[in-house]
Amino acid sequence: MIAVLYPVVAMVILLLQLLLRTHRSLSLLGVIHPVISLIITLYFIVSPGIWDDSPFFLIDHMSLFVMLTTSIIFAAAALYAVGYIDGLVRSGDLEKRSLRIFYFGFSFLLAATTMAIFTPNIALFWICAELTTVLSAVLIAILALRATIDASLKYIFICSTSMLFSFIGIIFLFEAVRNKTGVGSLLWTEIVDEAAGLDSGMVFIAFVFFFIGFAAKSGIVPFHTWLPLAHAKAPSAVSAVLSGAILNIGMYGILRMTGIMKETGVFGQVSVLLIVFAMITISVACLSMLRQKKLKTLIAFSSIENMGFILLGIGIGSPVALFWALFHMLSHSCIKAGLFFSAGILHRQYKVPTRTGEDEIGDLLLLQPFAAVTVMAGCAALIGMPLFPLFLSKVGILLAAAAISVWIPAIVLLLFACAGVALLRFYLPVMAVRFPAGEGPVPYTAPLSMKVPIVLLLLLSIMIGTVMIPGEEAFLAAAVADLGFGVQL
Amino acid sequence: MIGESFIFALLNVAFVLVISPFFMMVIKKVKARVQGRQGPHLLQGYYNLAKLFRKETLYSEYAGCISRIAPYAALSILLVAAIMVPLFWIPEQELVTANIIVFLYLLVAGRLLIALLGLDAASTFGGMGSSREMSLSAIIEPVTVVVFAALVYVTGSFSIHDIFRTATTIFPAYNPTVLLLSVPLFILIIVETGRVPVDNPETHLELTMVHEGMLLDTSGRNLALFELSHAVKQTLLMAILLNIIVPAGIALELSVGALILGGVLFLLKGTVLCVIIGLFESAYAKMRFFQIPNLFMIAFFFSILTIFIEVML
Amino acid sequence: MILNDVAPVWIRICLILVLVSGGFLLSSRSLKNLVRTYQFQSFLLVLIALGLVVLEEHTILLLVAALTVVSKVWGIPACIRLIQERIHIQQDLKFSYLRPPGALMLSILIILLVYITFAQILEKLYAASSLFFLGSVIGVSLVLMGLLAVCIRRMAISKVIGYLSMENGVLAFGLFVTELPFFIEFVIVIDLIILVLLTSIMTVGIDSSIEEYKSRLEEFHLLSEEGGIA
Amino acid sequence: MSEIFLFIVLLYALSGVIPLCIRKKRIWSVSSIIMGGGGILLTLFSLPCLLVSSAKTILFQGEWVTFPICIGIDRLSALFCILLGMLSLAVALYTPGYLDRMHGNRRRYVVSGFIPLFLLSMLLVILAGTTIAFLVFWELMAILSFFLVLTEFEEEKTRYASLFYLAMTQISTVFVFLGILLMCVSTGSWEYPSHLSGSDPLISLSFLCLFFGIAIKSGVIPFHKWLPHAHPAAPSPVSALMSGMMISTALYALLRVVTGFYAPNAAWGFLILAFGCLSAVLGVMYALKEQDIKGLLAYSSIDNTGIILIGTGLWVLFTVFGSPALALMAIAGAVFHAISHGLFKGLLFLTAGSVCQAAGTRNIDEMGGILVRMPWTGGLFFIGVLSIVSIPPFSGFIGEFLIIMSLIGGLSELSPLLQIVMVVVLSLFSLTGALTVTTFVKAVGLTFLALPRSEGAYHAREVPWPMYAGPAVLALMSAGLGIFSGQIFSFLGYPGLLPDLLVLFLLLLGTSVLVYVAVWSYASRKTRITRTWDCGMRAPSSKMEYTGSGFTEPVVRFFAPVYRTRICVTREYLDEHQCLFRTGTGSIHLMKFFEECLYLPAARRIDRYASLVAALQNGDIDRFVLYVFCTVILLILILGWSA
Repeated sequence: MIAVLYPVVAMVILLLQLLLRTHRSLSLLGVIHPVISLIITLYFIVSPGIWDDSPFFLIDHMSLFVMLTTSIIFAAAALYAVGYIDGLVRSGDLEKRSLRIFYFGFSFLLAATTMAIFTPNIALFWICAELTTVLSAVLIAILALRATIDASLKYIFICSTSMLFSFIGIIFLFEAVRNKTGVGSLLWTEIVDEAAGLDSGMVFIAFVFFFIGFAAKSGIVPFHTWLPLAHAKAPSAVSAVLSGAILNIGMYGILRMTGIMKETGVFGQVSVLLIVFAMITISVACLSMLRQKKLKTLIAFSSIENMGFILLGIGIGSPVALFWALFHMLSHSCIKAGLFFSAGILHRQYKVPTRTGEDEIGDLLLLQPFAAVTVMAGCAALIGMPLFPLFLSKVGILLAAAAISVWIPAIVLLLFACAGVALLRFYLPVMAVRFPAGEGPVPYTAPLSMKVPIVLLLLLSIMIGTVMIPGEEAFLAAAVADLGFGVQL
Repeated sequence: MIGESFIFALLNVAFVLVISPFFMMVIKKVKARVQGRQGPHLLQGYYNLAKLFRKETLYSEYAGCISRIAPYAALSILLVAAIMVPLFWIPEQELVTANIIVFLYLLVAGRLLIALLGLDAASTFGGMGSSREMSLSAIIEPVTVVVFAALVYVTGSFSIHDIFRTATTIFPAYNPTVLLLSVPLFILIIVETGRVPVDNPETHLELTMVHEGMLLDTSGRNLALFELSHAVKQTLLMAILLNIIVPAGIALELSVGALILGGVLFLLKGTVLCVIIGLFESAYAKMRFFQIPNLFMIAFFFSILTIFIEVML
Repeated sequence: MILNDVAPVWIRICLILVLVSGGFLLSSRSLKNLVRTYQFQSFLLVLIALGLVVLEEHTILLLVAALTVVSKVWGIPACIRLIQERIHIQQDLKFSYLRPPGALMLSILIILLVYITFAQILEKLYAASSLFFLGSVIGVSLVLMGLLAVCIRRMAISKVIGYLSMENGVLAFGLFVTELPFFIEFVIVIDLIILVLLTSIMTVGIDSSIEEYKSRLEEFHLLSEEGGIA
Repeated sequence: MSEIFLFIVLLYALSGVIPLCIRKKRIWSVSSIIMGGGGILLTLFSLPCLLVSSAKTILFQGEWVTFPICIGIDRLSALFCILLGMLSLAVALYTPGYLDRMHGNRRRYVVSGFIPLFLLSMLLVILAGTTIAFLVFWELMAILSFFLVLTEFEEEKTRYASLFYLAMTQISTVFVFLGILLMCVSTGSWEYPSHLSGSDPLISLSFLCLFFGIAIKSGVIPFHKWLPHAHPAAPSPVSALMSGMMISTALYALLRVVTGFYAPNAAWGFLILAFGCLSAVLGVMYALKEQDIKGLLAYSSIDNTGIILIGTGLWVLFTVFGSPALALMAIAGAVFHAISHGLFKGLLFLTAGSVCQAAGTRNIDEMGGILVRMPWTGGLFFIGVLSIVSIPPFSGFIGEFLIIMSLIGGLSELSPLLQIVMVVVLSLFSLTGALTVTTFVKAVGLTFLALPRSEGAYHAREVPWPMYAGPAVLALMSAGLGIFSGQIFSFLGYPGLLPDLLVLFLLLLGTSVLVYVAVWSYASRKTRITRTWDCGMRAPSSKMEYTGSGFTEPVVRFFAPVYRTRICVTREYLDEHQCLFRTGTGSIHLMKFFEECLYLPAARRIDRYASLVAALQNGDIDRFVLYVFCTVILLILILGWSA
């Protein structure tokens, strides 16, 4: 029953956040919550024997893996937020009274995400996913600027309307199960067990509708349109969470659903559908990146690209591809969150609004050497340089893809090259801009709490990129097996 | 055997050194006669050299060490090249490789030094000369290599010694390819030694000079060395042509009689060739600089034709 | 017993009426009428739920009906009216991409498409006359029509109504899967929260459609892009 | 064995990490000493592998995440390791002095830290024993060199160069990556395959991918365009490494792939040969016209790449058509030239770097008279030039010689069609050689000889001794390798390939001494230094000298079709009717054919597509919902259709 700790801790934290008043205590609670979640998750991971003790939770390798990613990102973001939000408040960008909303929303978002991951029921999962949309919309709009509200509204409109289709999909799935067994079911595990004999037509409808909503949630083209806006306009701590954790929820849904499809007769069609969407997503994202003028928008498009790539891995559907897709998910989250954090430091430095709306970065290496270097490292990681984990998953997934068609890796690689060029094409001129003497902004000293998470995440990503942590491979393989994709690697 | 090679090297180099100025003068004489002049004495070449060696040497105040080194280096390179090309006697063993490619690249080395010398003295004429020289050499080089490749192909050997030895066994009249080869080889001599229509060794006109332009700033013993190396180069190229087309008389073993015969015959053959060159020069006008590639194309055409004919036969 | 025979017909009529109301949502130009139509549509769902209670005797459907009445027939429309009063706009005349007649034609095509598609897939399992089949076709069609409304209506408030009608579509479909409704109600509660959030955000200063609001701000030089690196 | 190897790796890594972590003054000297030590050790370590064994020695085997990594050394890789060791040593000697005179504080630490890491990555590429390891190190090499090119990022030109470089590197990566993936798919393992053959299209495709990927990296025309931008933009030790070692690394990869991975195939031979000829001829032609001395050297690297490609292509053809002796000759020429090119190109770049730093310019037309001012540097540069224009006893001659020999030999052994190919290649090859001479006469003559043409050149001073000691190592190697080439080849087990150049060298030396002594003893020794020929001018100035463009003008006219020019005229008028001419400019630009007709249009086209795609994201929510709507309708259609 240790899993109950998740909601209990969340409750306690939320309650305390309603009661406590000082900024310091609020931010402390914000850090404590994800850290405790992380500890619980780690405890679960190391002791597989107690998984079945928690009746109302779906605890298996898969959910623990996603939870691990989520809690790492949340913990880093909470730590980062300590300095970041403080800066926002001091400079008057964030009103004092919004503080509580922010921290409350932040913890609630973590709670909702946790529930979404662990709930055994599809409909509940759907509801929790919807909740994360609402809560992150609040967090996006927290600065109460027109642009952020606008972005957050678009987020809600696109996501919610698409998510309604998912619910139709869930109803179809339910009906399909009922058709076979006489009793409908909404439990992931039960559906997987019954999946083998389900009516293929119904199941395919169910999948397609389900996919629409969760594709929107994870930023798959053409449902991605909210993503660059929301991620770019949100405060950086929130952008990191959105990119690193909330997008994964969408992917999690698609993963589980694809696992069900694997057992039915329609996996071939599903696979084609997913690969087509993945290719469209990667193409649109990579090409769009070439034309972006703002760092955070650029990074947001890169998130779309990476989601497309994970989707490609899922679409290929071989155990190896799924293994690397999961790997990619974790590593992308770490790198992307770190990059958003660095971008946040730059944002604090160069926040002076300009008429043109263009970025006005200058004296980068003089004013913000740390951020400049970490952005560079992040870009290198995103390009897929070795030592960083994205390289590995690139190799793994594309190798699996090459077995299907030569064209997939060829096109994907070319598009990745475009993305790499886009990142540097943005960054190189920015590096060299010099302000005329005496006209530059006052140097902004980022507090330690903003730098530590960046370094930690970069180190973490290098670690998973260079060594297999003992047990990592087996754990990921088991997660793939949990989805119903066999075990052979 | 090594001893024999040494003897060969000494004899050959000495022979080349001795007869080269003579050949130069023969050409001058022929040209003068054709123009209706008396022309220099046939031994005038030796007198000139002696005079130059005795004179004071001037260096430009801007010149660096290239001007000091190049004359000696150029001559030594050509003398080493001279060991590779037997004039009147083919020894059993090569002292140094007589590979035709090595020979060609040695010529290139000489040219490189002279071209640098032209630039060293900071005078406009020098730069002009070396620019023209290098441009011409750039386009003549493919021709040269293909001509020699054809030669190798026809005779089946890379070594100049072996090529000559093979040439003695085939009678040129029966072998059209060898005759064909003589055309490009002849053009090569014209180009490499800076003769009309490519270059005019007699004048120092800004418009026309190529080779002389580079040497404009040299004087005294340096000039003498360059004149000598120029003459040696001409003799070597002539020897290649002669010993392939008319190999008659070339000594194949070490005996005094054969050597003398070979030497005398070579002198004769060389004189005849010089006369032909002189006549050829007189028959043509200096070409416009940018027309010269046409001439090279003729040589290129013939050498490729040779190869094709050999392929087809 | 008569009720048992009447109920299927009753439900069918209501379903058709739901579609008609969906069409009306696409074409109406008066905001007041829009809200009324939505109210009417929700009421139809209540009637369908009651019909199903008679037919299948699931008492939980009564609960659904009650919740629907409270939230959709009364609560949400009231809320929207409140906002409407604030922003002083009576008419929604601006459309993008499609004018109402075109939208109506398109919605007919949509219904056809959904019918044909579902008929092909579901014919093995359900008789063409089964309520589930009808419900699925009409529910999905209504969702799509709602989406169309969201797409072509330019005012945010009409978009919200379009979204609500989409949700009605899901509910209409969900009603026919008898074991589900409890969750459907949950859905409604959640989406109500979204709605409240939406409206509260929008009352910050919105008085026209989202895009226009931006340009209007620019007109008065009020737009302070947060700029910077974002 | 493997302990020593790990120790070497450690040395390189250490010398890379030290300056990145410790910010003490002149810490790069320490780092350089360690790196130089590593270089020497590496050379000593690889020498036995080259001489003794031909079998592969595994140095390290392990798993990297889940992929097998194997590091091993065999003869071919030992050869390139030695090159790397020597270059490390030279650069280690050279770099501290260069960095001392470089501006910018932080970047000096970065440069001195990245150089050993860059070398290490190349070392590992050479020693990689599995395709995945190769890919990893290849990528690392690319990114490290990218950062090194970026050193002077304030300059617009450098940024352009590095972006160009990055783009091309990315494309190269695409191909290499794809090739390796396909190879893995067709063979099912990450091990280096041996002599793959068969009709499987995957195999041909993987070869083509690998070839193009490597070709981009080694600057084969038409994929070369990044090279003359990137190499000059980097600091000189880095340019030396990029031109000397990175290209060699790429060529090593090419040799490995062509000779080891696949069974020879005539079509591929022709392909390689064609690209080789194109690169050789055009490379040297562009080099000839280049005014930037480092740019000139970079183009000349392209030309040498072409030569090596020709050798490799010939190997394939000769092997396929059954002339193993000629094939051996061709491949020996290619390998030898790759090594010697690494040496003399490193030498040339290092010395040219000293000159550029001393004169404060890279433009040949602004130099002149450097030899008097920097005799050591100039002398070493001259040795490099003698090597690159393949003057007999120097190392550059050997490779070209072997390839020419095999070409001429091929004339008599092959079928008529191939003979025609051989003749064409032969003439192009010799054209390349001749143009190289012209190019380097220009480079030496205008840079080092005559009068200085700018203030900077006038004030140039000789660099401190380590900065010419480094190049001197390379110069010695480069000369020694040539002079003892015959002995080296017979020691390696290939006697008789080459004539004995030692004798030639001794003869040359002896003759020179003889001639000098003869002239010294018999001729007049009177010497006067004066103004020799001043055309009647009182004070001839440097303005009267030939300039670089003047020097090459005849060649440009001869090859007018290659050198396309464009005339740009600007006019300004006093009145609006454009009647009264006020001022104007006219200039003739050499068209950068590949850049202007291939790369930039392609980039623009991609950009146009990109802006079309980016326009999808126009910020209008109606549009966004429309996307969703259309997609849903489409999906339902698909559902209906698939049912």
